[in-house]
Amino acid sequence: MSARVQTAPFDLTAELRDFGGGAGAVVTFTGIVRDDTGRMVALELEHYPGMTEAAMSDYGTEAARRFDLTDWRIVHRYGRLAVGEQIMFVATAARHRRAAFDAADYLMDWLKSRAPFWKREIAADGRADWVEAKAGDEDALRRW
Amino acid sequence: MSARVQTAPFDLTAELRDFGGGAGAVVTFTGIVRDDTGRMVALELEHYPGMTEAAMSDYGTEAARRFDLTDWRIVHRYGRLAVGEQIMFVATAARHRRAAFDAADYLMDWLKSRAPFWKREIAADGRADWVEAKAGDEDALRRW
Amino acid sequence: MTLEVLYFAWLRERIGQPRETISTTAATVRDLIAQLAAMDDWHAQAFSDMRAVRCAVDQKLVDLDAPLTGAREVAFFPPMTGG
Amino acid sequence: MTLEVLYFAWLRERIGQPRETISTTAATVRDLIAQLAAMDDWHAQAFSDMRAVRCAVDQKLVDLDAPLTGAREVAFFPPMTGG
Repeated sequence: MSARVQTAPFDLTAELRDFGGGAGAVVTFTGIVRDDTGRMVALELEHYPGMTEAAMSDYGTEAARRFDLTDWRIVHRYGRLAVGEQIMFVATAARHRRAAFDAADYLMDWLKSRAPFWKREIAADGRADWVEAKAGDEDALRRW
Repeated sequence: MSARVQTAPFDLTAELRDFGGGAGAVVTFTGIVRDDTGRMVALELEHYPGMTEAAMSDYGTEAARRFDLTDWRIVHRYGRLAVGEQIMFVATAARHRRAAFDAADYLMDWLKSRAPFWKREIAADGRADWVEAKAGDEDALRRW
Repeated sequence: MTLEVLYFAWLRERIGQPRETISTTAATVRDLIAQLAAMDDWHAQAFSDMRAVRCAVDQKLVDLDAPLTGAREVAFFPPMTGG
Repeated sequence: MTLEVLYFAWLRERIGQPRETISTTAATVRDLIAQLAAMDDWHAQAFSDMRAVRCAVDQKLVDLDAPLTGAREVAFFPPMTGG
């Protein structure tokens, strides 16, 4: 049960070693930097040191309570991340698969619009544009 | 885009190397042998060679079409698997996380009640009992 | 026609073998089951509760009323419990 | 009271610095914003569209009407875009 913020890449096998706490079902979500425009070369992520870890930890604890998780983990990177690199990772473990799926889905919705990260798209010519939040991100929270 | 049946364990990092096809979102599900009774030491899985691979491949292809996946993978083990060992693995990749989550969830529902596997619980004293299908497994398919 | 008939899980155990070759004039899966169940006590017992029996014809899941036209391989097994 | 005020993302860029120490008698976040926006054009511009501003007091997300009683650190930033 842990939340981490880091610049380094992560490795799924290493993250899932000793993960689960006797669960029958483990769900992971990995976010990867995607270029939708054909011009982007990287994302640059800024975060709020101190608050980031606390917020991710709060959402993890709440998901564990709500979905009766046996384990959970959140890893979120910051700094410059090239197209194709991993951005973040959520893992949830529960006795039954429905709870593990729902908890990962729930955590993603919360992280998307409540964890203090901000993304800038870096184009090949060096131009940098802040990514705007989507209206749908906020709506997604109302599902829970 | 592949489905495999095997006795050997699998490694998530290796499975996800070169996986995704440019997706932004990758979801995995890993099923692990769980002992609910306190007496079980292993599961023994039997399958229908030939049909198993074809059925898993059909469900993967249907999920790809339905959820616009950029990649998918199914790995299912058979033979004797001790408590704590991995049983199976599903990975889905899509541009958006909702599609990746839904596709993994869909594939699990189909595999649970339509892939030709049968499980036996092996107790410490050597006794072996066939696991009965749950009514809920069949109901789950009606969600889609 | 001649069919390869396969059994899995507890159907295989009750019948005592994983496969057998059957000569039949059965038009549907249900007809074939009637013929098999009449062969001996083991077969009769394996097919005694049809709610617990699933069938695949040439490796595709089918209903018990499915025709056997052109079939080569028919498999019987309990509800699946993978995943 | 004296507050550490932090800025992130484009609010930081518009204001031109990541943090500053502010003496204030503001009772709520909204009062503090009014004081900051009156400081100069950069601050005024950063706070010109309040729909685009989010706030955390002592690292907890709060509404703009939240009180500042006992607060030490107040952060302003645009809607978050993690994940």
